[in-house]
Parts: sequence; C-alpha cells; structure tokens
Amino acid sequence: MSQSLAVIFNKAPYGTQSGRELLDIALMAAAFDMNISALFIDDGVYQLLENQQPDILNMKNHSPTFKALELYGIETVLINQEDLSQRGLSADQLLNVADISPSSNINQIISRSDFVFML
Amino acid sequence: MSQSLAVIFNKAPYGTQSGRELLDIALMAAAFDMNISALFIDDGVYQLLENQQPDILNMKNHSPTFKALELYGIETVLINQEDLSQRGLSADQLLNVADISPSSNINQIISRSDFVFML
Amino acid sequence: MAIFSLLVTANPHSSQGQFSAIQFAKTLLNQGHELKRVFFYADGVLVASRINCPPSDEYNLTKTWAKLAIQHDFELTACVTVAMKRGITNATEAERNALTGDNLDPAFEISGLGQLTEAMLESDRLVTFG
Amino acid sequence: MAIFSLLVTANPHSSQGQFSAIQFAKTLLNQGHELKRVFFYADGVLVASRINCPPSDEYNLTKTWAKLAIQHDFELTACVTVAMKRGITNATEAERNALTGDNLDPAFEISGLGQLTEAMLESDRLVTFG
Amino acid sequence: MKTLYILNNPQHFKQCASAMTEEDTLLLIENAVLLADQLEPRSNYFVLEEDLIARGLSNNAEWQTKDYQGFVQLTLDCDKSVSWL
Amino acid sequence: MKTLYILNNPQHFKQCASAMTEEDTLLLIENAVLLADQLEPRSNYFVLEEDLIARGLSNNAEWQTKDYQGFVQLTLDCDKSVSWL
Repeated sequence: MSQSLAVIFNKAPYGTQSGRELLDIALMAAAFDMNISALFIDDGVYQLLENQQPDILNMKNHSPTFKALELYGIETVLINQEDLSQRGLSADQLLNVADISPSSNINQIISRSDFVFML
Repeated sequence: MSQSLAVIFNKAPYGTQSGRELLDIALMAAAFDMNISALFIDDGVYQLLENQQPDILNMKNHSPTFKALELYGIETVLINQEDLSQRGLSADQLLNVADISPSSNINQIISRSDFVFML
Repeated sequence: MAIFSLLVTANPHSSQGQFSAIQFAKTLLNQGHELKRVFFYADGVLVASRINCPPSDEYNLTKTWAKLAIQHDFELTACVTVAMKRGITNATEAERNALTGDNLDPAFEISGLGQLTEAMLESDRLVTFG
Repeated sequence: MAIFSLLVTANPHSSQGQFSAIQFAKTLLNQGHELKRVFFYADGVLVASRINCPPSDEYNLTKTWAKLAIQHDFELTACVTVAMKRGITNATEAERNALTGDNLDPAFEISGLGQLTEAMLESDRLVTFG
Repeated sequence: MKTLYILNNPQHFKQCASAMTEEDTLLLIENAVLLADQLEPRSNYFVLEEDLIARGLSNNAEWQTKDYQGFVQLTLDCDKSVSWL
Repeated sequence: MKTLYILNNPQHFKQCASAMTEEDTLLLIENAVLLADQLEPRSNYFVLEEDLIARGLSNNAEWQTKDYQGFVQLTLDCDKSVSWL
C-alpha cells in the first residue's frame, strides 16, 4: 500500500509565504504516487479565497495553483467548516477546489496519515 | 533637548533571536546621546530571567548584556508588573537590572518617546 | 515636503514586509517627499545579496530596491554585524574574514548601526517594516 | 536501531530550530541510530552558505552540520528552488543562471524536492524542525 | 505624542491596542487586515486597502480603509509611527 | 496511528491540542516550554528539559520532562511525529 501524506495549511497567504512552498511538497509527493490530503484550517482557510490580487503589490498569486491539486491526482482537499464560519466566510467566496468538512474528519486524516507537514 | 528612543522587548529569548539584535540598537543609540528606555512586556519578561543556560544547546547567552544597559547610561529599564505576575514570575527570579512597573507607566513612555522599536 | 527614512527588518523570502516597504517608498517618492536612507537590519539584510535568484515570474526585490535607489538617489544600507552573520558580505569584509566569496549587490552598502541612528536624527519620519 | 531523516525549515539566523535539529541529530547518532539525510527547505536552506560568518564567540551552524555529516556519513541536501530564491547557489547553478558568484558550502548539496520524498520513503522516522 | 500604530501580525492586536491612547491611530496591514472581519470598527482604526484586495477581501470590511497614499499621509499626520511586531 | 506532536510555538497550543487524540503524545520544545508554567500537566504531555534549563526555568515546571535522549525515544515509541508549526 502506498504511503500517505497530509499537508496542513494553517496560515493566511502573503503575510507569510509558506503556502506556496508547502503546496510544492504536496505536488512532488503526488508524483511519487503517495496518497495526499491537503487540509486547510485556521487562517489557512484564507488561502482558498477567490479573487486574490496580490499582483497589485507585486506578489505572485499562487492561489490558481491550488486548482492543480486535482490534476495531480490529489482528491482529498478539505477546508475546516468551523474555521470558515468563525471567520464569517462562506463556500461561495472560495475557489471550487475543496470540500467543507468538520474538524473531527480532518483530525482523523491527520491521525491516519503516515506523514504530516506544515510550514 | 536630545531625542528619545524606547525599545520594547516582547518576545521570549532563544526561540526567536531578536532580543540580542534589539539590544544592540539600544546600546548604539545610547552612544549617540539619545535618551533610551528599555521596556520588557509580554513574553519579553522572560529575557530577564536569571540562570539562563542556553550554552547547553550551543546558543549564546545574551542576558548578561542586559547588565550593560546601566553602563551605557540607560537608566529607564522597566518590566511589566501584570505580565510578570500573569506568568507566575517574581522579582527574585530576575536579573537585577529592571524596575517593576505598571502598564500605565510603560504605555506613557511609549507614547512620549520620539522613536519606538520592536523586533 | 518631508524627509523619510525606512528601517526594514522583514525577511524578503518568507514574509511580506519588504514588498510593503517598497510600495511605501514608491508612494512617498511619487508624492514628492524625499527618501534619505533605507536601513536593513535583522533578516532584512538578506535582500542585499546580488545572487538572490527568484523564479523568473516572481518579483526580484533586490533589483527593485537597486533600481529605485539609483533612480531617486537614496541609500541602501545593510548593518554589517547582522549581515556578516547571515552570509551577506562585500569583497572587503570577505577578505578581512577570510571568506571564499562575496555577494553584496553593488547598489547596497554595508555599514554600522550608527547609520540607523543618523537616519533617525536627520529624517522627519522613520517608518519600520518588519 | 532505526534510520532517521530530518526536514529542517527553520531560519538559522533568527530562530532556534537549527540548534534543536543539531542536538537531535547528535543524540540519535550517539544512541547508535543512523541518519540518512537532512533535507533543508524554506528558510532552512540559509544555513548552507559557506560565507555565513557569525561573531567568533557564537556557534557556526554551517560548520557544525558539515563536520557532523562528514563524521557520520549522512547527506546535507538543500532544495534547489527555494535555495536559488534565497541566494544559496553552487557554481553550476550560478553559471546556468548567469549569477556573479556562488556560496554553497562543499559539505552541502543542492537537489530537487524528490530527495525529501525519497528520505520519507527510505527512513524509519522523519522529524521536522521548523 | 500622537502615534500611528502599524500592525501586521493579527496575533499581536491585543498587545498593540492596549498600548494605544485615544488620540492614537491604528493601521492594519499585511495579514493583520484579516482582523477587519472579526473586530468592531472604531473611528481611529483603519485597514490598508491594497492588502485587503490582495487577499480577495475587498468587499467585506466595514472598517475605514486607507490606500498607500493615505498610509504615507497618516505617518505625516501623526508625530511618530510604531510598527508593532 | 499513535502520533508525537512536537510544538515549538506557544501561540499554536490550542490548534495543536485540538488535533490530538487520547493516545497521542505532546512534547513542548523551544519557546513552547513557557506553557509548562501556565497550563495543567497531563499524563501524555511532556516538556523538553534542555529548553527549560536554557531559559532559566528548570525549577518551575510541574510537567513531566524529557531530555533529548527521551525526545529521540518518543519519536520511536510513536508511529510518527508531527511538528506543529
């Protein structure tokens, strides 16, 4: 059975630039046929907001790359329901790449994965 | 009248290494005859704990340098009373370089200083 | 019109502060104010390496600072102590410390913390980006 | 006895993670375990510069990793993409990107993210220091 | 002294706000703009518009906004600025 | 899977703890060791001794301690480790 990896996005984009570098780990591991989950929790839920325009500050917009997750065969892409609603965000403000999921489900994936990375 | 500078230590030592670099700014400005205050608030109060031994992890112990503050003519060295007691720390655990002071007094110094630096 | 200096302590590779500082600098210059000096301290000095090589579709902060400074005649000064520690050095300091190589971008200079104090005393406003 | 690999993402200049990683590496080696590879990613790659020059009374993390790796025969691998962005480069990459200088310490190598995945799959334990 | 507090880290809001007096001004920048969705607006609190737009949050905030031109002007209107890190 | 959570940032304690199950273990390292003075000890919570000593806090904690040898052993006793950043 192939090994599993969960990458946890828990920081908002741009203020820290870890999102893009964590995403690169997920895409690489997918190429090695690992079983990947991408999990968006806490301020990491802001990574998936639509209409990001960091180019007005000359920063690269890495959010379109999240659409590549499916292309790379990464099917488990979950965003934490409680963290979304606590921030007053709703599904229609988000890129259409993640399923909304309760904490208990997300925690189960963290617990079951062979490797877990944050950045 | 000479210009005044307040440096605010608000982070614990070693986990982040900003304490030493902030201290260097204070010492340099003192050499320019600026009127310096060194303020220790929040987790910055841990900077002044006695018996630090970071050398066991091969990190340099910069806490003795706080004793140089007086040598450089920096007389206003204050540690926040509320932040100390909230962390269960008492005066006898601290290097003997700072006066314990209420927030209101510390905030007044921040307000009155011409320059304020954190790191 | 006012004279500004900036203190930039933000890591150019993993935080936003350098982008914010450049935007702030451009805006104040557009408004006709003067920029005297940008002083780089802590991880901020990492921007001063001429061999920083971001992907071609990303902004090159080092070159942007350099271009802006030449165009508007202000100083880009990195603190020597924290720069040496972080592997940012010019030929002179490299030789003095027996290092095999140097990497300071020619638009930047390495100097002491006194240049920060001087900037504080000789500018109307000092703004920090960390 | 187990085979370990480490993932080190901590900034060597402004956080503690590299000190912790070295302590962890020394301890596991002392206990007779094997260290296969230390993979440096994000700001962790900054430790791979041979011109890092801390004050003489401070620990030189670059030299410590180098010495430990030679002594115990494990690999020090920095991810090429994030290293180039951060101004960490070897002669080959410098030439390819028309950079005027290089700074990779000879004990380190620059390679792709695949080396991290390989370390994950070929070690009993992977521990991250960020 | 009328002070402009510049906050870029949402986790330091409480610390920063507790140092402010009523004549002081607060400007949220970078990731601290996320707070504008979570905290009550005030007459002396502002949020940096470009950082909201960068994050796709431009329509949400009830806070007063400043663009970079306004940011520069705030540093001149106040006697000094404190970047709360 | 029995997991060792390694926490170095005190501000992320709540996040980290809420991801843990009862069979998991928590080790506080670096600046997170400061939490040992502020939180209740638990049977599956440990704090890294060297980091306490480094900060002059060695006498305070009521928490169970592990030294680096114990830290390495914990990573072997658990099925995997998660460094919560």
